[in-house]
Amino acid sequence: MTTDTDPVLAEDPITGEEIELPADVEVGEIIDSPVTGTELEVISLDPVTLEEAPELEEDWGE
Amino acid sequence: VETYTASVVGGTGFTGGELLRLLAGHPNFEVVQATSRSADNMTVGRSHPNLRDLDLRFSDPDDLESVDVLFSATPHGVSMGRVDDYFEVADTVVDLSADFRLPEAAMYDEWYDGHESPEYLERAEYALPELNRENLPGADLIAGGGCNATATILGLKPLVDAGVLGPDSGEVVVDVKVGSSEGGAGGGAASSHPERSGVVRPYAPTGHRHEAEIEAYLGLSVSFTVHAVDMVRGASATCHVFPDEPVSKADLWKGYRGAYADEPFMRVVSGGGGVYRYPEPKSVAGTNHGEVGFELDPGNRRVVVFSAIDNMTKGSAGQAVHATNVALGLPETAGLEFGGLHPVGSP
Amino acid sequence: VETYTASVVGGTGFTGGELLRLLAGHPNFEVVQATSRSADNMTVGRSHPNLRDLDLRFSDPDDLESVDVLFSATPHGVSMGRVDDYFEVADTVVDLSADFRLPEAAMYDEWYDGHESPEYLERAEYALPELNRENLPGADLIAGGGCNATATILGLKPLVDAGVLGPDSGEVVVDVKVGSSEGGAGGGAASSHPERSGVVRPYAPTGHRHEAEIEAYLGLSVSFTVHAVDMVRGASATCHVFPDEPVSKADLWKGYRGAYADEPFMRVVSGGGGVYRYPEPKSVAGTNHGEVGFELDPGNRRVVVFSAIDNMTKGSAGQAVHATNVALGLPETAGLEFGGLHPVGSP
Repeated sequence: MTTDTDPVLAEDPITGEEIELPADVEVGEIIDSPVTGTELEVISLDPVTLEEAPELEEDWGE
Repeated sequence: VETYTASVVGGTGFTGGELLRLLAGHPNFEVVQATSRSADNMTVGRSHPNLRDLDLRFSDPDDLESVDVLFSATPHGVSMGRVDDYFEVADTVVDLSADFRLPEAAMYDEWYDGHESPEYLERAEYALPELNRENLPGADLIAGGGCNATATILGLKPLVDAGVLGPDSGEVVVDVKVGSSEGGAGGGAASSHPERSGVVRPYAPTGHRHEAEIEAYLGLSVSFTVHAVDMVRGASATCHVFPDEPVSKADLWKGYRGAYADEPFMRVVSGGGGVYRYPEPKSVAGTNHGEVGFELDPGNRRVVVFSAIDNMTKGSAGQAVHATNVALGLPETAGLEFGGLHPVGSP
Repeated sequence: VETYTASVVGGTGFTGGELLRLLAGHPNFEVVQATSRSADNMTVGRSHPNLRDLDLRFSDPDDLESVDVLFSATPHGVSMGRVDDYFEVADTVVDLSADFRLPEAAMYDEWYDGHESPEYLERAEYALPELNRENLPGADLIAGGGCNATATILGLKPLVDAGVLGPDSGEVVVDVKVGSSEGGAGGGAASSHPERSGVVRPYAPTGHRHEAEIEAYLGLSVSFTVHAVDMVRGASATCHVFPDEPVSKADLWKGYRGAYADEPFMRVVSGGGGVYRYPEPKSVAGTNHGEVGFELDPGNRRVVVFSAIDNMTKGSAGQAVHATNVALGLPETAGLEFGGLHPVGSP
């Protein structure tokens, strides 16, 4: 019986490993992967699916 | 004395400030306008303390005054949208962003977000005189080189000219160290002083935009990585190359002196005595000089090339003024004679 | 609680001071002697302000007291001449110079000035536990790794273990940035503050000694260049490698996490969010941590590996204490738990 505060399980898109996410995670939210630290975007819930967040656009200046 | 009127669009940024400094001190130029949306009607000296003597206030970039030469020091993506307006008020337009830097529109689709006025690319001349001097006289649209590409091109050009390096050479690894002014004056946590002091921070682990520019102008495909280090100004490129044929120190000296002996701003500094034995940003800080040097590593069939410039001058504002001197037929070093300081703090 | 007595030979140098700091704070060690010719009879706190609470005066290195473990933080060439004396007073000798670091005497003829007691080389164990843990228990002569080699080995070992890199791989370019403590406390114009601030200075354009050490312990031949940058502590190695077979990000994560997930001092930091997205000396300053990370550059069939350590701890004193913990069967992280500071100035 899962309560709504149990962590949610999802697959880390880079390493394929199963990772735990906060229960209240929402679609569109950006979270950092506990495995790689990479920023991931929540694409959908039930099941929770994740994608690598768009590459941070570096301010290249010059 | 021939004098030309000049304006600087985007005058509050570091690059804009350097342009104003060089032009205000240039015997053949008179600065008549410096624009800024954020600091409209404020004095230039408020943004740039070294320009407190310049009797000029920023004005609105939408009321451009007619001038002989308009310098645009705006972020990428601005001047490609305003170039028609620029030509309505100026005979010569010098852009320091990347907007006219690459020769083909397709490259902007791949590395930037496309191009709004690709029809101007054909007309644009790459600013770096050490590479493109013969095409600059009379040019009316000049595109400043990127500072990392400038440092790399200056370092490797002599090897390409001497046939030591070519399109099918082995790996060419370029490992660049730059100061914080390269990230521009932009804010953000990463560029706050507490987070930025004493860094050796990979800033662009893979540098496609720089690679595209270098490939376009040197015909060399390079593997590029940029690190931020604890300087404000300065760019130092270390190029690791593996020529197919063994090369000797004598060949290297001949190639580098041949390429740069007559260049007013270039110095070959390689393994001499004293403290500054190889090229270093400290040695060229504030000047339009470029220092290049090399070391032979026979054990690894490798040549290590060092190239140091000040990204604010040789890498942008100085290069723009140097190219404009050539375009207008003025003495090449006019307004660019400052030789640097010693001792000097972190550049 | 098991405690061991320790002495530090060469206690006034930066490395000697770090050893005294770590040992004085170590639950299982008691520092009974710190030697110095130049500061004989002076308090340790006079040389190292962070050790003013340590009730100890320097003594003459010719009157060595008997201890369980003797740490030698002298320049190259000293301990190879004194190792017999050391073993008369100590059961375990830990040398932080290069004197017992390379496995064969011939390498000392090639890269140093020969070796005075080559018979000890066989007995010496390389200190870096991440590489040599299984041989350390009971070792009585431990040789600290060089800081540049340590940073490089930690960065590339996972790729060698995973078969991505091997002796016949293509070019392996290692471009290192180090702080001024690496040159030791030595004087000379080049290391004066005015001449040293804000440098990006090629310090060893070609680095044979480091290459020999890396080749001996990783079986990889590398092309090495070291630059001094504006830090006091810290070493950052950027390794540009060109694997024969394409490799994916998942492979890289699997290789690096496989190698280091269980290592108490190693962190894999690669492309995450926030300010510190890749390994950086600031993040590990003062700690025995090592940070490694990577970036894939498919366009150039290149993998860029970043590795950052503090040359004073993970690169010397910390590594020595870590290896000694393993040799004596003590908890590996004993005395090495400090996690660093944030924000922190130039390391």
